[in-house]
This record gives sequence, C-alpha cells and structure tokens, in this order.
Amino acid sequence: MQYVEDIFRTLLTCAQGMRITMRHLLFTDNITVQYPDHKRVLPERFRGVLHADSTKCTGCTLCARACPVNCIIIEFEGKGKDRRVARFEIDISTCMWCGLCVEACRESAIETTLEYEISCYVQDDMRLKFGLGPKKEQLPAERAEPPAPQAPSSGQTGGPSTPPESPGGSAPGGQQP
Amino acid sequence: MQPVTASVGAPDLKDRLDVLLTYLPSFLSSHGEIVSAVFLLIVALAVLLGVSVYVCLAVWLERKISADMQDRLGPMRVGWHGVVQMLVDPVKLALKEDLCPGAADRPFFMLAPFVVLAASFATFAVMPFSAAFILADLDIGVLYVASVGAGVLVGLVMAGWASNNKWALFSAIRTIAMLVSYEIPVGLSIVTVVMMVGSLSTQKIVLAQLSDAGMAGWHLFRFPPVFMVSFLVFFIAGLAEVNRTPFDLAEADSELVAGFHTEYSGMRWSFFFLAEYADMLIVSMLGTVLYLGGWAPLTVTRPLTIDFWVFWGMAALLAWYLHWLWTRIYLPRGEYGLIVVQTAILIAIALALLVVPSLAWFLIKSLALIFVMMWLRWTLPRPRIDQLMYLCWKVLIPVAFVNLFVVGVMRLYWR
Amino acid sequence: MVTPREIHDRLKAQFPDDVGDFVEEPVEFFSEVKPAAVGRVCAFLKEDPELSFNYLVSISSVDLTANLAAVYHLESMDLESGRTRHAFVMRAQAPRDNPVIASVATVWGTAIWQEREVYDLMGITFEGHPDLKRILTDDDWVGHPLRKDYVFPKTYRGIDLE
Amino acid sequence: MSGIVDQVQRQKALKTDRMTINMGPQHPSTHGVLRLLVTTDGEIVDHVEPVIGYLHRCKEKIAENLPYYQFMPYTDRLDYLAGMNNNWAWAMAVEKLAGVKVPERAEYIRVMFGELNRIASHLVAVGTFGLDLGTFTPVLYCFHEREKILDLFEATCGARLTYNYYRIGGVAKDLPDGLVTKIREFLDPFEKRIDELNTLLSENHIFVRRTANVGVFPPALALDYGVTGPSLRASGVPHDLRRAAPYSIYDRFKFEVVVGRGEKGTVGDTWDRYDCRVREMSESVKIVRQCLDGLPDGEVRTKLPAVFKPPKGHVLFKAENPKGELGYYVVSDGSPKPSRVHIRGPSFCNLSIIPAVCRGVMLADLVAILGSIDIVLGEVDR
Repeated sequence: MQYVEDIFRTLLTCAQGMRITMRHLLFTDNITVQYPDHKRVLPERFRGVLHADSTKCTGCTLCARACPVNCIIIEFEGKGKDRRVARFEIDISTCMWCGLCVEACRESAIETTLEYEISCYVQDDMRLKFGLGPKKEQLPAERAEPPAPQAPSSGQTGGPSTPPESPGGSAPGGQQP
Repeated sequence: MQPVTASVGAPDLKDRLDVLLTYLPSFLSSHGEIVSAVFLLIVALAVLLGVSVYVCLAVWLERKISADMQDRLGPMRVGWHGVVQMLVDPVKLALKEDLCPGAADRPFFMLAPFVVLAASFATFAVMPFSAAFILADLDIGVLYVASVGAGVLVGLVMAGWASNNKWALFSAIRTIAMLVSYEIPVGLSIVTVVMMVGSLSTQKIVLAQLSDAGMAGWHLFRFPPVFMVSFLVFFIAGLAEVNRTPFDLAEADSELVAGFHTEYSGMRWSFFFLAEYADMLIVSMLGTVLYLGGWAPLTVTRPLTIDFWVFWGMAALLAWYLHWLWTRIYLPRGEYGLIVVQTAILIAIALALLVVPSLAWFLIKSLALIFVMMWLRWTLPRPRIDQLMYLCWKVLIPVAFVNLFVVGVMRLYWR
Repeated sequence: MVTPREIHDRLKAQFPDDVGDFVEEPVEFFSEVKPAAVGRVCAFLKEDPELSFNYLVSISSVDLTANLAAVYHLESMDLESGRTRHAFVMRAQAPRDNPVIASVATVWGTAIWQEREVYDLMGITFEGHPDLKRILTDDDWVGHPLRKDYVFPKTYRGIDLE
Repeated sequence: MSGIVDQVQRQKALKTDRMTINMGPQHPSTHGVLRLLVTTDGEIVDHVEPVIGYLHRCKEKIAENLPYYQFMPYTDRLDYLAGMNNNWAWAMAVEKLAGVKVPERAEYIRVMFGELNRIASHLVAVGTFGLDLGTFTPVLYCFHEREKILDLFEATCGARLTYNYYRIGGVAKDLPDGLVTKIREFLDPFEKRIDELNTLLSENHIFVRRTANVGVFPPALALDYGVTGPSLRASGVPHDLRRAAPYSIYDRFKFEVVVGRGEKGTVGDTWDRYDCRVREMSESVKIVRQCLDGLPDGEVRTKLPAVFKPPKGHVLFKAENPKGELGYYVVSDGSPKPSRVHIRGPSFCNLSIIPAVCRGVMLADLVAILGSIDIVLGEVDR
C-alpha cells in the first residue's frame, strides 16, 4: 500500500540520513582551518602576485604584450644604446592572474610568487613598482626595490593584519641575495 | 542517598534546590500576598533570564553542532571553541541599526516581535521545572500551553503582513496555514496523555510518570507502540509548530528569502530568533513533560517491579532486533565503533545522572530533544507546502485519531 | 547520413528563388539563404520527415562590413539513440542599413532567446519574433555592441564609463 | 436570503488577483544574478519570465580585440565552475580552425582534467541543489570532495578556479611529480562518498517527493529549446558529444552515457536530472582511471609560430561541458585576432526552457527546477 510505504520509507530514509550526519559529528575530522592562524601549504606552481626581477629584465616588453588586460606598464627613456627601462609597474588590481606574462618572458625575469594577501587601503598600493632596468655596465649593482608583499602593508594605514612574511609562501623579499 | 518514596506525588527531597523552593514560597506567603507576588515576579524574571541564557547557549550549540556535522570548525575566535560567542552575538545584535522599511505598516511592524516574544515566554509559566519549581501550576496547564503558544502565530502574521514585502506575505500565509493545521495533531496527541492521566495539569502529568523503575514509568513506554507513535506525532507536529527545519516553510530561505523576518534587523530581528529558540524549548519541555517523565529522575530505585521487567525486556528485544538489522544491512561498512561509542556515552551519561537534581533532569531531557531537533535540521531537506499539509491532514491527524481511539479503549478495559 | 551538399540541393529544388550558393570554406560548408525566406526554409527543414532538423544549435551573427549575417547551425538528432543524423549550416545576409531577417522563433523554441541575443548585440531585426527586445544589455542601451563600427559610450545614465 | 445573488456577491468579494514578484537578482536560489519575474496565483506559479544580463561582460567583443591565446583566461570566467572544460573547447575550436595537432600526452592530460572538472562541477550542482531544497549538509560534503579536485588543479596550474591551463596545441605545463598518485588517492574513496551522498540525499524520501514528477522535460520539448547535457540526457535522450561525435580521444575510453530512467517518477523529472549528474560522476571517475592507466610520455605542447595566425575560415566547435554543449563559433580573417567569436553557452539555452515548463508548478518547485537545470550565470550572460 502506497500510503503506508510512503510513511515507512520517509521514516527509514530520514533515520539513515541522520546516521550519516551523526557519523560525521562523531568521527570525521574537521577539514577547515582557521585562516589567518593556519594557512594551507601552497603548491610550488601557485600563481600569486607577480614579481619582476629587474636584474634579469631586458626590457623586451613581451610580457606587456602578452598581457590580456594590459596591467604591465613599461616605459623607456633614452635612445639607441642608452635606452633603458624607466618605469616597470604591474597593476595587480587589474591583473587577472593568468600567468601568460610569465610564459612569455624568455629571461624568467617575471614570475609568480606564493603571495596572495594583497588587500590594502589605498589603490595606489596595488601598483607594484619594480626597480629601474639597468644599463649594461650597472647590471650587477642594481637591485629591485622592496617588492610585492610589502607594498600593501607599507601603506599609511599599516593595519595590524598582514605580517610581512607569511608562513605559507616564501615572500619574494627573501629570495634576494 | 535516600530512595525516592514510592508514593506518587511526594516531593523529591533529595536535593537542596527543591527544599529551598518548596519552603521558601510558603514561608513568604505567610507574610502576605504582596510578598508572594513579588517573589513570583522574581522567579518569572529568573525564568526569563534563564531562557535568554539558554537561547544564547542554543545558538552557539547549534552553530557548533552543525559545523561538526559538516566537518567544519564553527565559531572558534572568541574564547575556548568560541564559547564567548554566546555573549558576543546578542551584543552585536543589540548594537545594530533598527530599520523599518518606508512602506511598512509601522506600528504593527514594530510591535510584531514583542507579540511573538511575549507569547512564547508566557508559555513557560506552566512548565514544571521540578516538583516545587513551577510558576503557576494551573489545572489546565497543557491547554494553556497550546492556546497561549498560538499567540506566536498572531505575531508572525503581523510581521509578515506589516513588512509590506511580498516574500514576507507569502510567509505569513504559509504560517497561518501551517500553524492552524498543526495545532490539531499536537492537540490530539496531547489528549492521549491527558486521557491516561486524567488531568490537564502539567505537574500531575509528571507525577503520574514517577516510578521505581526509572524510565519504565514514562508514558513513552506505556502500551508499547501506542504512545511511541503518539510521541512521534507530537514531535513532528511540534517541529512544524515552531517553524523548525525541515518544516521551516515560513522562512524557507531558498524560496522565501527569509520569510517574515526578511525586513527586520538588529534587536527586533533577534527577538524572532529568541522566540524561535524559546519555542523549541517549549516543545521539548512539553514533550518531556508528556512523554519522558518530566523532572522524574532516571534512577532505578526498586528493580524488581513488573514495570521494570516489561520495559527492559522490551528494550532488550528491540536492541537485539536493531543489531540484527544492522548486521544485515550495514555490516560491510564497519560501524561497530559508532555503536560502541554511542553506548559508552549513554552509559556515562546515565551514571553521571544518578546524582543530579530533578531540575537538571528536566533540562537534560529537554536539551536532548533539542539536540534531536538540531540533528534533524542539519540532515533533512524541506518538504513543499502542499506536502506539509498532506502530512498533517492525511497522515498525522488520522494516526493521532487512531491512537486516541486505542488509548480510549485501553483506558476503559485495561485499568 | 545526408551530406550538407545534398541538403542544399534539396533546398534549392524546394525553394529555387530563396536559396543561394553553397559555399565550401576549408573547415565548414554552408548555404546562403535569402533573409526573408529563412523562416520558410527552416520550417521546411524541421518538418521534412527525412531531414527533420529538430535541434537548432546556435544562431551566430557576423558583421561582414557591407552586410550583417546570421549563421544558423542545425542538427538533426535521433531521440532514441542520441546520434546526430546530419548537420547543416546556413547563412542569411541582410543589408547593414536595414537588417531584417525572418524569425525562426516559431520553429524552434531556443530561437526565441538566441534571436533576442543577436538583435541585442548585432542589431538584426527578426520579423515575426513574438517578443523581440534586448536581452543582455539594458533596455535603454544605445547601439549594438558587436558591430564593428560600434563606439563605446562615454556615459550611461550619468555614470562615467571611462 | 436570496441564495444565488448572495453567492455571486461573495464570489465578487473574493475575487483574487495575480501577484507579480521579482525573484532575484538577489535571491538565495537563483544561483547568481538571475532575475525571474514570477506571476503567481497564491503559491502556484502562473508565468515566469527570466531576465538576464546582470553579469554581461562583453566576452564576445573582448575576444575580437585579443589574440587567440589571450582569450584563453577569459574562457575560464564563462562557466566558472568548469574552467578546464571551457579552456579545452576554446583550444579545440582554434585547433580545428588552424589544423593544429596536439601531442598524445597532452590529449590524455586534457581528458583527465576535463573529467575531473566535470566531477567538480557536478559536485557543486548536486550540493547546491540540496541547498535549494533546504538541506544544508550535503553541499558541504560535496564541497569537501571538490576541494580535493581543486587542490590537484592548483598543484598543476597554480590556480583553483581560473585555470588558464590549456593552450592552443597542448597544455601549459606537464603534470608535477606525484600528481598521478594524488589523483588515484582522490579517486579511490570517491565512490564511497557518492554512496554516502545517495543515502543522505538522493534516497531521502522527502527529497524524492520534492523532486520526482516535478518539472518534467519531454525529450522533444527539451531539444526544441536547445537543452543539452545532463538535463537532456535525463529526459531519456542518450546524446553525449563524447559518444555521439567523439572529439579529442574520447573514442578510446569505455564509459556509459548516463540516461534518465524515471526511477522515482517520470523520465525527465527533476530527480532524474539530479540523479544523472550523480551517476555521471562515477562515469567520469572511470574515464580518469583509464587515462591514468594509459598516460603516455612525451611532449605536452606543440610549438606554434610566435605570431599565430589561423587561416581564413570559420567553425563552430562544440564540446560536452558539464552543463551541456559549449560551442565556440570562431570566424578568422587570417589576422592574429579572431574577427568574430560567438559563444553558445549551454546554460543560456538550458535556462530558456524555464518559461515553457514552469507553468502551474508551485513556487518551491520553481526553485527545484531551476536548481536541477544547474545554470551558471557567468555563462548565461557571458
């Protein structure tokens, strides 16, 4: 009889469902983490904030051309042999994290880091400014300015949140010699 | 430890709270009506405060239990495992802006939360927290719960209508349909117990369940399947009465956004919340009073009664059957661990409960029912409104009627 | 299995005036159909028991500078086995200044939205469509963005879009 | 008392009106910014008119202004639950247009990740469907499983949602070390989790009563409205492009085309659409296993010229996405940028059937039907 079967089946299946939720309540470990205290270990290939190494950059603009959203701004000064990169900026508020620029770069000068906490109070902090491209003879001496992760936290506000070096990712600042 | 005397109705003198509460009123009342009224007011305020504290606790528990069932962490920030969340939540809500939509029917919109709250808090007056601790031991206690509790309906409809929001209106209409319908199965299953006891007084119903054999005296285990079915009907209909998932059609967040409290914010919104959890407590307490022996302790004082043997024999048979079912259906999944842990927890609780006073018994039983409600909420999907009506009119009410009839016949010829 | 060529020939025989050339591009072949006849031709393609094109995959629009074109991808699917019996592509071109193509919304239900989309973004008007209005952009949007000569507006309802 | 006159009077007094409600664009169960103009008669839905376009991002116009390979990251954002599949269809469309060959290993990786993404997408669909019907817990169990898949993707391409992993002529990078083992570790307990989901949700009688015999799509009507994917297969049409017109290397794998069986009600009802997704996950697991077994060594990407220019021509390429048939109609004029791209979003077509089937259902059924179609607004509005 359909009526009785319906009632019986409802009770039975509900009880089975309750068994499963009870099993999770008692036996299954929690899988979420408390975010700022605990962080996931990021894989090596994680595509985080871009970082440009001006010691390697040749100013070929391949990355800027490969960018679908034109977030890499490269400007030059001088002519002929003196031509050098005057401005190398990445606007990470525009960036779509596709990683095409990294693929385009032949010198592996631009690369993704494991940094992903990019919130900041001033939009201008989203523009990552990298060191001026070196002239040929200056090459070993020049260095990149303090890069990606410091830009957000070095804003006027300097919120309590982001520590300069996160345990999850090796901050790009640490990679410098 | 003194054994509970066999005579039904004797106050449980085991614990001090009861002593205090038994003699204090009489002492005070000898000093005049006013003192007694003041005393009652204080106790009422205490109950009010207690319920508010319970709501905070329940909200935190709900969050933790749901989180654990879903393999999440839940609130963890404030205090140990987020315990302080209990205090933080109300403070946050109190600080929020109290909004009233421009097109709303302002007086009714403002008033509705208080109506809901008042109706649900008023019900606690007849709850027998222990042998002596009851605000008003009315002769029509159960009837009072059913009728005053229906005041919630008025508040919800007011809120839904006055919001001037179409979703809220839907919710108000659903509320009317649901609550009015589900009063009937609740009422019918209450009547079975009332027939059994012969009184509407909540205190008398509890006293009728006092027994030497502990659990065996509960109404739940009287005439084996009859009162269990009655309890089931009561519990399911009660869930619907208090708008609790899976029957939360009035606020059905995936359909009606949030139903009648869509437009509310801040403290007013939290009153609905408070009332919802208070209502849950009422249904659990009523269920405890009617079927689970109220404040009657689980302690077995004289094992060699017929009640005792009937009850535990039945329990053993049931356990054996469940075990057989389990091995047949779930053996490959290896869940013996679950059974062992559950049994261990039950035994531990039972042992621990030997020493607790009757007020605690009452609360523990009620909270256990509340836990079941939460458990259901985080497991089951929500039926449709017509299915809900079907469940009420075509399943619960006929079943409740048959039950009523059977109890009536038994009452005539058994005793 | 009927090849596009054969379908084209059948159409040509049925509608000698309305069906144009069969264009064989390297990847995809298609027939040219007169814009005013699209409704007739499609109704035939669907009703004909042998062809029975019951599935309109998509209506795409192309800006051909001089003309605006709508490209119809049709498939005939066997409901029992789920196999595609045959497929067919046809294109209708309408002049840019007065782009009107007969609607197929009464032939396939899916055309109702797809034609609205083409109308919205390319500005081809479908004659006989039950409810031809913009679908993706706002009702008071000006212009049809997918046309090659479309100029993006500077402001919209007072919002600076630059 | 003149009875009849009185009755007529009362009838007039009780005249009821239709009520028009905006469901969305901000509503918990419209799965994004979809707006449904619902005309109801009490709880009964009289007429539904979906209003879309709140998430329109001019993808087709953007494509005209970008080189072929630069449009790849944008395809991720179409059906953002199945970025791999969108990438894949775009890559294959351009490859077909330009006649690019893909290395064997890349094909296997593509199939594998496409199927894993199908599982991930179906998990969301199934979980949120439960959410639409008012049960909270299954969605989190589903997301738990999905997270594991996203972890695999993250280890491979560095992103969890917008993968940009496929390239024209292959994939971006080879698999990292140990990924094959990790995939196997994910697959092995997965079927048990599906069983659990079935017990918790699919078999639950309340759930069955909510979904069976509700919102039936007759096969002919479904096809008429261009409904594809699991939603069409649930109506009993075994149309799956992986079988009907095998692209890539799908002709090498053994799997079943999942068809609605009408187990709990009518063929093509809401339960069937839900169930098809659940069973399809198991089929995808089979395909991934076969991929892992047959994974060859070698290159993963064909070298393309620095400035990639496909020859003149146009093509409509369709791929079987989790939601249905995703089609890219690409017109090339021989320059590095496509001259026109049209995207046939499966969700767009699947959603268009709503006005036709949601007549006379209850408001709660409307939510169920919408959830069972499994739309993603990123793809509806493009």
